[in-house]
Amino acid sequence: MILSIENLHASYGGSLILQGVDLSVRRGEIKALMGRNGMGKTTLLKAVMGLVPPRSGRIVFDGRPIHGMDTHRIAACGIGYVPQGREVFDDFTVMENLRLGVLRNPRGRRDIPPEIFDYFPILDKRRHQRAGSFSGGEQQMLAIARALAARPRLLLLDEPSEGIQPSIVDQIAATLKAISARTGLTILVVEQNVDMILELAATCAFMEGGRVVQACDVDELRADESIMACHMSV
Amino acid sequence: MWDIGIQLLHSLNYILVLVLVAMGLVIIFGLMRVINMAHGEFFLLGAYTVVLTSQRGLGFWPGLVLAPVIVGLVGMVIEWAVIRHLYHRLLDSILATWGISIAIKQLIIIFFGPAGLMIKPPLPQSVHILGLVYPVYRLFIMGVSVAVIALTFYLFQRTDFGLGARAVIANRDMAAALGINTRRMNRVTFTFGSALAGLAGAVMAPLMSCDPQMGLGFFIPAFLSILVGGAGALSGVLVGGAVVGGGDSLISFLFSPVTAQIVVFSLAIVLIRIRPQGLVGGRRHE
Amino acid sequence: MGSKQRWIAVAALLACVLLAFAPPAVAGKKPVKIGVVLPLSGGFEIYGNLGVRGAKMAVAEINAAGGVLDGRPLELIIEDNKTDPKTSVEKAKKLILRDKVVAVMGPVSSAARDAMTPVAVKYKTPLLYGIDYEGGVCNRYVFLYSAIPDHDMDKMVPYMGQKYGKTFYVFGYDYVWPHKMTEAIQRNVDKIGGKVVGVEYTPFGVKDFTPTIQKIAKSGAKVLMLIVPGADGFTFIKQFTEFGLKDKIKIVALASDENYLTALTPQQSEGIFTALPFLASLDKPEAKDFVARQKKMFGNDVVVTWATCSHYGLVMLLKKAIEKAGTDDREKIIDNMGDLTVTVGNGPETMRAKDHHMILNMLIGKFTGGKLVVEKDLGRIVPSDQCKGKDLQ
Amino acid sequence: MSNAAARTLRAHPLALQLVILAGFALFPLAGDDYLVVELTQYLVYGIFAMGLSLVWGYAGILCFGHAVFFGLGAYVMALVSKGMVPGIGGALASGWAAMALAVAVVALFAVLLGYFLFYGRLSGPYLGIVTLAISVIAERVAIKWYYIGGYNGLTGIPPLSLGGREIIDIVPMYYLIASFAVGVYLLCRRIVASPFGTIVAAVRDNEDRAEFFGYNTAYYKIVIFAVGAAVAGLAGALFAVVTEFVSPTMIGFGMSTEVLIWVALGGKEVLLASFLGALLVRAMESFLSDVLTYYWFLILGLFFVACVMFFPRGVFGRLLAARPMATGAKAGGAGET
Repeated sequence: MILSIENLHASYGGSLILQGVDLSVRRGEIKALMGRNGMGKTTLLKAVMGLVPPRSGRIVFDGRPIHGMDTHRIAACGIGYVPQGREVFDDFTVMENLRLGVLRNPRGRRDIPPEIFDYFPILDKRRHQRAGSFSGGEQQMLAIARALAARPRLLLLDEPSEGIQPSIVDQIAATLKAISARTGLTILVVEQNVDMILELAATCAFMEGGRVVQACDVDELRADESIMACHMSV
Repeated sequence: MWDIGIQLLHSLNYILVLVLVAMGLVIIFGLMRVINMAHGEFFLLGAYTVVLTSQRGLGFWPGLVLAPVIVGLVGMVIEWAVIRHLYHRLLDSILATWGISIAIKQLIIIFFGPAGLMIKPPLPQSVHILGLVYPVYRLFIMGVSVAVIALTFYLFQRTDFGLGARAVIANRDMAAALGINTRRMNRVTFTFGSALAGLAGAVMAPLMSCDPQMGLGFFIPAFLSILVGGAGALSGVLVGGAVVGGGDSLISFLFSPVTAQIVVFSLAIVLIRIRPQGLVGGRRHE
Repeated sequence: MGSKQRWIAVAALLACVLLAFAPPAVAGKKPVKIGVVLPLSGGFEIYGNLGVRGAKMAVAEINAAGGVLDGRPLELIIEDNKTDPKTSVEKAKKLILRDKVVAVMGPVSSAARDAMTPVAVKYKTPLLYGIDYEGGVCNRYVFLYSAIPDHDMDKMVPYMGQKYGKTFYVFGYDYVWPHKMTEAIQRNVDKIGGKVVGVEYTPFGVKDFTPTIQKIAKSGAKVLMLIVPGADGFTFIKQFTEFGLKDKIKIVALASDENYLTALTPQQSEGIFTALPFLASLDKPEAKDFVARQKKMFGNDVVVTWATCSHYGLVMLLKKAIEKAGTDDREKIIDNMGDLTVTVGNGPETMRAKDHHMILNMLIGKFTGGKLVVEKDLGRIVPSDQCKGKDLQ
Repeated sequence: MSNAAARTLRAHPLALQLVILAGFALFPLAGDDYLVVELTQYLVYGIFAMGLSLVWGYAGILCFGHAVFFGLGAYVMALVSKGMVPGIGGALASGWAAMALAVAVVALFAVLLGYFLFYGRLSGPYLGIVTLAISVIAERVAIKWYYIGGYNGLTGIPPLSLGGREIIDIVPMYYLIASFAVGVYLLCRRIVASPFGTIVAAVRDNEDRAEFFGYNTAYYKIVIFAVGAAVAGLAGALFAVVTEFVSPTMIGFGMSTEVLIWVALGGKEVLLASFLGALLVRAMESFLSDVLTYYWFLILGLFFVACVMFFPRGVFGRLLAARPMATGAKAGGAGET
């Protein structure tokens, strides 16, 4: 078990959003986190990253409790984070964005791993262009590449498919799946796009009212439409 | 010939000093979203470091080296004791640093007395350039200012530290999520910004008589330069400094120092009102 | 910060306030109190400190000789007006109403004096002013132990015009004294057929005078009348020297005195002129004796200037007036203050009853070789009647 | 007694308010002349502090140059009552007319300034720095403008007269100023407690949300800014009458800093707390500063920092809060925009 969250409570903007979340992700697993808007999915990722201070409960990563730690020390434990809306640094070039990903490594080991450019060749071609000039899909790839640059063991993704054409979504899903298969990267992805989930994830969990209410394998999901309907319909 | 040459040199001199003072201020404001109202008093501490070393017989040069170090340390302590608790309370950081500026001013009065103090000029010679007599020391000040400004630009544009700092300026949370220690970055930035103010004070000290009230005289034009130029990018300080500093010295010559201050401040306020994001543009920091 | 600590903090603060309102305790034999409102900060502190030392020496000598009115000691209560008129008014009121002083001595700037005068008149307390000024004050409650244009400018302008050239530039602080002195200078320059080629005023606290220095250099003036005393004046002279203009243009620094020797380097003070009723280097027995007494009381490196003498003289005049009046009643003291003569540092000096101004012996001084020496002894000068015939209202 | 005044008195612990009122009413009988003169001046500073409390505490506008309005009121009062304003003489130059004119001029100036500032969406730090620069400019202009006395300022400002008799003696002057203080306090309480005041508090707490409800926030900020300025202008005019002297230091940056400290220490969110803050700091300054000399301002500066960090509601703020803050104990105090 690489990441386990036990009875996590957290508030954001003055209101209590996470009301006792229990979730665990096994090493190398790709888990999707689903649920209607406002169920606390994004807040959960932010809580794991320490961007939202948890009120109570535990978060253990690779055997080490990380709840309450500073965000930068959580990241240094080997967690990559791709926020909702990607948040690439528009004014910086592709190389500068990627270099930011490795800044946390000690001075000697700050070169960007070559395989990043194999995963996303487009970044290699336009490496000195401003990230702001990229399309939504390209920016998403850059954000993921930036998170992978420090070779994290866990990657958190917040709605990567948002605002991106389907072809790129499939491409990203395939690439992530290949990376995870080859490097044992664990991925927790918050996502609404069913196709992506079916393509990428192995297991999934549903959140409602600030808690994880159900977990299942993606195959069950594929078979039984009703699960999806009850949790996702508005 | 006499006046155009001197006028240009004087304007350049005042602009560079203003930019040197404003540089520290804009880094702190840009990166930490903190307005350091005590920046003028850091300038003051730098000047009085040189006064102290002169009084103790060590002379000017050790003071010039010591000033940024001492004032940087003072900045670090203040960041740790006060600023650290006020990151998300911008207005309170203005008031808290304002209180600190009052305290520092009084400490200077207690240790050095309220009267103006002079120090022996380190480079008393004058030099003949463009057919006119110009003090060597003012050329030295310009040299130091240009060097430090260039160093700061290099540090922020070309180094890993600079990249990290600019990232924190652009998006603090994302930078933290990438593993950048934003708290250490704040401490380093505040220390560096304070050291710059200390250096500016030390450099200017021999030119004039130092008195405990002089901090404000440099703080307000420096801050207006930032607002006029735009706090978004470092280059904003250069543009703002040129407008405020150039305007002040030009009007001082054409009319009088009193008129200059009134006109330049009023111009700055109108500019800030029309272009809140500053002449250089970029997102307005709110 | 629990609420308990807050309550303790609030209680402590209120206790301080109540303590502060407690009336001051009464000392032994009832002293005759003299209030002093002089700048100990804010720009004119160099003159304030001189005045305080002059007054302190006078009081010490008077008390040593048995005080006034059958043995009552004189007591100085000193307040810092921070060179600012508003603070001067507040401190004057405090001295008169709370400390019940028989007279208020000070301030330095004409601005502060004009602000304090209505307070002296309202509360009927004599104001003893000891600094050279622009002349023209005619007030029953104000006594001026001061050199005025009749003493200095009327002599200085012809002297400089004849010796160095008749084109003048005036540069001064932006308040009443420099403005009025400019008028006096203009009057005298016209009288000798000279020309004032430029006049400029500056606020307090300017740190870089290059634009002004530029204008002076360009104006072709031969003599600069500098009316910027104190710290800003040092900054100006320092920068003026660095621009190499000191040998081309002679400086007359009004109100400059021995303080300039400690603040400026010999190279910076070289060749500057001043007009004062007293110089520490004056070769007269009373001058040597006065300087020796100051050194005995305040240490060997104490600076002694005309401002020390004028405030010493004021206390001596006050003592004589109290003795003559036989009471510490302020109105009677005022009536007896006129036509008294004292010798301090440069011959007999008389306070005239008709306009409360002084008849003084004047000197032209020059800064040279790191010393301030007598350039010319102008002897006894009787100023014109500052009340111009009207009686003192 | 009008409805609002009754409600405010009920809202306050009645005993506390009456005690303070009685204390001030009886003070002249106990204190000697000097203390009464000093307290009269502190009462004027108290009114000035209430003006800033309205703008900063209730409307969340950090005005770093509030002394501009105080000084302007003093100067207009002095110039008009000394008949130095061409075209305004005779009856109009009488004390009371001059005072009304002073308040009107200050209010008008504040409206213009407010329009300039708030429609430019200047807020928070930018507003602070711009108002600071404005107070420095005002001081420079006052020093340079020789007609209005320049650096020397103006003396000999005629006193007010009531029923034919000039109010010049110490005790009548005290009661005149005290009655103004009570009047201004009740007026401000009425404004704050009114529907208008509630909207202003809403604008302070969350300007965007107030805007969503259709309130033109700039308009409300300008009005409260003008009211706070007018109160400061009135204080300035009273100060000119009490001290018979006006000088550039009253309009500049120094005085702006002092009032900021009084209100911060007293408690910016509660009018009475700001008022008492001014009295407390000025009283301690006058009596302790000759004991502590230079150390006094050092202590004041550090105490100011402590107040900003730990006591956002000031020394008296919590003590005198009329009702528990409507918005609950929000972190960071009310001044956050």
